[in-house]
Amino acid sequence: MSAFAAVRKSLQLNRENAIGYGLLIPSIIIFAVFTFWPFLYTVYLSFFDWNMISPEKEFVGFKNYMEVLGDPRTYQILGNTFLYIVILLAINCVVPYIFAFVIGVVLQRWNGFYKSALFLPAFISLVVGSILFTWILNPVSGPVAIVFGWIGLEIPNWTKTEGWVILVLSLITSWKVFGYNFILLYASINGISKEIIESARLDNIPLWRIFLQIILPMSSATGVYVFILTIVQSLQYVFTPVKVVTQGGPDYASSNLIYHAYHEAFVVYRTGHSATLSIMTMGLFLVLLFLYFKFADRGIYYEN
Amino acid sequence: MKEIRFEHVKKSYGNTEVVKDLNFTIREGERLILLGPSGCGKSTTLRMIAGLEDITEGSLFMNGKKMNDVPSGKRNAAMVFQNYALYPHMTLKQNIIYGLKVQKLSKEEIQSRLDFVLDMLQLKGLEDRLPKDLSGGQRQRVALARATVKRSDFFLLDEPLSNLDAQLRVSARKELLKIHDMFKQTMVYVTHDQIEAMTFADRIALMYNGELQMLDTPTNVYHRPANVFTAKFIGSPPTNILEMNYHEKSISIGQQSFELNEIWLKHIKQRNTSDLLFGIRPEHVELSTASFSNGYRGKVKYTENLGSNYSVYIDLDGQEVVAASDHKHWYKGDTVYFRPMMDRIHFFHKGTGNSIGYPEELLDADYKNKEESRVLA
Amino acid sequence: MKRFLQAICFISLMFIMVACNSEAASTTEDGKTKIEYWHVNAETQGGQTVKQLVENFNAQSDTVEVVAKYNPDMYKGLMQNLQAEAAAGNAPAVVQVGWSFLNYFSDNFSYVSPQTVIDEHFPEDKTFLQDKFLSNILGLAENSAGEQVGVPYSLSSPVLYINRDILREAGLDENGPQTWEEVKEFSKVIKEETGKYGFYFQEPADNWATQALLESNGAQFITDGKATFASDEGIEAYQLLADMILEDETALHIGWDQGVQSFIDGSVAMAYTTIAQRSNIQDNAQFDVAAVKSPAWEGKDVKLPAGGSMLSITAQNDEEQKAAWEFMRYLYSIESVAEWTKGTGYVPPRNDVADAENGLKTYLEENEMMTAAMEQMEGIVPWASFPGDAGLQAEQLLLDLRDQILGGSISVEEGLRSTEEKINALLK
Amino acid sequence: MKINRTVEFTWHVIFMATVLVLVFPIIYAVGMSFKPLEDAYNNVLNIFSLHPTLENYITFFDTLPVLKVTMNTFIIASVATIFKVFTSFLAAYAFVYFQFKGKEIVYFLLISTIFIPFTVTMIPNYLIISDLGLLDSVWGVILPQLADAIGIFLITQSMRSIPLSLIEVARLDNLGHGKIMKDIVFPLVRPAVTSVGIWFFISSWNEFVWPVLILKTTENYTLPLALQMYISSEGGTNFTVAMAVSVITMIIPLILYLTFQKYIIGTFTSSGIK
Repeated sequence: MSAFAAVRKSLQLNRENAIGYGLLIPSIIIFAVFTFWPFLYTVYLSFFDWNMISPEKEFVGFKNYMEVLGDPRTYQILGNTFLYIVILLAINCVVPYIFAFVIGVVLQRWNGFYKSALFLPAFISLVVGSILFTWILNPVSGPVAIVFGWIGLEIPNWTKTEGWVILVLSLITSWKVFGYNFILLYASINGISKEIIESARLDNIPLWRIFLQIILPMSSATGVYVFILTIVQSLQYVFTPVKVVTQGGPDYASSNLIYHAYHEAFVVYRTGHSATLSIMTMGLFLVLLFLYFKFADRGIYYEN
Repeated sequence: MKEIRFEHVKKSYGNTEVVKDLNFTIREGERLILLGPSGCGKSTTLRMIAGLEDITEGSLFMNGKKMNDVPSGKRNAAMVFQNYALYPHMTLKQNIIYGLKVQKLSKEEIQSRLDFVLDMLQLKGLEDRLPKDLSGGQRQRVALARATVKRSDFFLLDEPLSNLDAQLRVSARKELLKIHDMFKQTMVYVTHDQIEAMTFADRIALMYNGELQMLDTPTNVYHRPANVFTAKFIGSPPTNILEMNYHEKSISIGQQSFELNEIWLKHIKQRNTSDLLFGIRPEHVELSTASFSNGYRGKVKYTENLGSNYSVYIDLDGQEVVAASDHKHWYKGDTVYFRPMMDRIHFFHKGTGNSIGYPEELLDADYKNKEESRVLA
Repeated sequence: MKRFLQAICFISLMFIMVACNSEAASTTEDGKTKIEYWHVNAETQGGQTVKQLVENFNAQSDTVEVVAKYNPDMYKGLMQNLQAEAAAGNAPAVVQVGWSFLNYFSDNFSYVSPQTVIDEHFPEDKTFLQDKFLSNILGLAENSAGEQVGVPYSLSSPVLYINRDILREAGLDENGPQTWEEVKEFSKVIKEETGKYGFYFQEPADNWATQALLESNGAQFITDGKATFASDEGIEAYQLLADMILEDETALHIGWDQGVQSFIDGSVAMAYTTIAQRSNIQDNAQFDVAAVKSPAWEGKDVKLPAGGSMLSITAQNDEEQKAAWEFMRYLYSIESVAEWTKGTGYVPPRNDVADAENGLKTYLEENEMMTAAMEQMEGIVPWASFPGDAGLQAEQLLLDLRDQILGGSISVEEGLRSTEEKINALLK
Repeated sequence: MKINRTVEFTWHVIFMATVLVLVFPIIYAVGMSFKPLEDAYNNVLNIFSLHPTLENYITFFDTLPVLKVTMNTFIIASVATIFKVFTSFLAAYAFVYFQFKGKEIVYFLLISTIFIPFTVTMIPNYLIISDLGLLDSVWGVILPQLADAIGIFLITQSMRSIPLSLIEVARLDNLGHGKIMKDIVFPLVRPAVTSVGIWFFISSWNEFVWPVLILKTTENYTLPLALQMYISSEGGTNFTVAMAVSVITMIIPLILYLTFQKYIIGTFTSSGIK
């Protein structure tokens, strides 16, 4: 290749580079300014003792990390976080998966109605939902408590009871998140060729096997997306009901890593601790993802 | 000069060479078929012409100009894709004229070209349909129409008929010929189907493993294969390639010997080699129940019914020979006598697989000139 | 293409709209000084009054224009916003600071004492503060170093709301319990007789009512900058509440909103909460409701931390500080304070309002429930506010403790003791 | 598919129950918004009041410039949506159709922002908006929302499923990238773009934490912020007015959804991740 050609070649490649990056510039700028820089700043803050307003930040090295890791509360909240993840995965990933399968493949009547109705709450603000559910689920005076009272049932004092509080807050969150996940999974299952399912039916394969052995693998690209979205976003969505209903109480029993980071930053103003917690949350997400992809990603079926 | 010239063109992805050192010229106005098994580099070659793939090394000239760095759109080429690549969101008409609109042709010009092509390809009345509402054959014709209306110098087709059933292929080929007769584009056509190649090509470029195996008229590719690969690839069942021993006057296959005529003896002598493979097409093997004076004897292994004739698989001292027969009365275990037609046999170098060529006497004028004249007609 | 153009037009139109909008917001018309007033008054808690007062002020002032900003989530929310604003290098001119944030605010934010502004720019108001406020009330706004951080604006105290219908049904004195011991007894009877809960003790995100409960029994939240609530008296007082919830199961342990909801719908007979809830309860309860004075402990004086807030000046330059005081002076006029009291249900912070004709005379006659709060004013003490950077964490530890004790996960004594230790360790 | 009657019946029961649980709060909210507060406290079980009143709505309209507030919410939601979709589309186009150095790294970096909790960015972003002088303006709310990793991911996925030959035909026709985007790629990823857009709009419409920090004057409020004015304060929550505000907050998303539900569900359904 002549030198001249080489130059032209590299020029052309540069042109590809330039247009490629040109198209990315709007996104990159926004992300750089409003995500990456803040992220780095937060990492930086995690090494300081600062209350957000005092003019000096005191460099403390790994003290924040030591304190956060040495605090039994951190582990309580970590436990809560896992509990949230498990519950939300069950309600917002497993259940909608099954629902999507049944509506997409099994049932023939009222499918349209179910789809519309299940998707409906996804359009409504979670703040509204939180206020509503606090009222509806008031263990003494709410309509549910009264109706339950007729048949001699009491509903637990969930805002003040460890365990219950996480379950109910998860349910409130699910109220909003469920429909969106459902529709994504439905879309994916709907895209699987009907012939495959029909041929399985001809072979007299039971429904649960069809679900586990055909539907699950073939819709796994969406499945994984919903799985990850559930973990990442649900924890962030849970923030709203926690803030509106319990503020993390009773005694941190409903706090999760994200709310706790907020609590440290905006309630007791320990910016360093908050930053440390945020960094750890990210670390946790990454570990979860890594584990997931290490053990589960092999089976994913991508259409392309 | 609407010709396409390859000069030492190479294409590699990372360390894999997909196309190795191509050197040939596609002549102005001819229908050249790029033929070969899948993975041979024929599609890559076509896509390099289209500018859809970068050329790793060497030069590609079109119309006398070096094209390596000219973007696709500036190469004056139209292309038909195997999957037709119709825009699913545009109607038939929009699909056809979309490229013309971009060229900023006048409304009248666009309309007249559209009418013409709709008429020619029997697409009238379907203008407002979306691709999903068209049959496979109709879609294929839309793809042709879209490439045709551009009236570009180069017309590239990538397996354009492979998604059609056998009958549609025949009519589609006719349409393609019609288009070519009308506009005389330089047509480059990729296929893995030798029938398509035989029936349609002015010349065939046979590729294998990223290398050009042979570039010639269909007749020559069939009758005078340049190497073992070509001989075996063209024709069905493929050419028999047999291990042989060369003696002074004869050759032997297995235990049996076969005397060559003077013309061949002289030819082989001139090549000064004795390490040879023997080739003969099934259709050039004469079969008989009685022995030939200069022939072979074998045992029938099985027969295949091809409809128009039969393929008889014969065991010749451990090697398999296929012969074509009009009759079906060959049964397993029968003894069969057969003999290659002397002027239809081929010899190849054992090491390289290349043909040792053919004696001058056997190259009649017919072979040399018939195909050429079709190009000019 | 057409649609694309439409989109472009749409976007640019919005740009223009927004641009006009922000322009209007940033210019000061007529050369008035524009200042921000940050408050926490939601619509249910005097939001309308704030709006009205600010409008009236703006209408009569030639020099100052006030913009009121509502901060959700009460004083904590306001403090958060102030924090963010300060981190960004800005500040409003006047802010409402909740009593529990007094020390945190004075330690961390830059403010100017109102008397300083008065001395500098308004010699005619030199004695305004001394004249119009009782010294113990004014003292509520002094930080631990004795500086006057702001001027008391809203005062509240906890009262006991009673459902007389239930009390009568249970055969109890319809005037309600006088002491905490009686509260416990009453609740038991109510539970037995009616099956309903006897009592709800408010549980917001602060320790205000807890302080009233403990200090009325002779405990002291803070002594010389140290936490001292884990005294025998403190333990005894907290034990009573814990027993009602955990042992007798006659008291409700639930969030604030839900607790008040349960009182209003008649599921709970008595509720101990702020006088600021008066109008909400009075308007919506469909039974014979009354408010009585905060219960005392047998033979002891009640001590009630002042609830509510003060107004502090955070304006950073002379001009804005001047404007800030002008605005505050307006807010502290008899008429304004009267309106403010009516709107919020708070107790007026300054003298001369309760009896004045242009003040609250008729209003108090019409709203008997206010009497309880007005009458217990002499028992008002400052809201315990832990000094130093760790003050808020100390506050938080007490909240955590409440959940632990009332949730039954720790004994009262152990809880108070260990929390006191933790707090004192923090405060060091 | 033919299935056992009992199984079918059981599923219908399950779905009906789920639908009830999901939809009941919405109906309850609507009912509450027409109740006097006193009624709401004392007749909890009557979903619809015997004495319906518009009082709650009147209170809301009296205390806030509702039209302006709704307009603010709409402007924020639509501008953020348009920009997000636009930037995501451009980024996806670059990722799918260009080979450039560092592409994989940039893609990974952008997508990984999905995992950054908003608490990480909240404080620094507030400082940035403040430095830009955009506090208390809708632009301050909009600005950090102009790009979105999930949008990039979903549109990239959708774009990858377009046969490359369509783009190649266009390139042979000498089409520029602008035209390819507009005439070919965009129409083909429209379901994905629309569903992503709807989702952005709804999220932004209901966004609460960030606007609380940025917006100050009631004129600049958004609907979810207005809701805050009636809840959680010393004076008690005015539940029925809060519900009236809630109803107004949800009305536009709900009308949008109920009117276009076939289209929306169809769009989401056809934009599955491939």
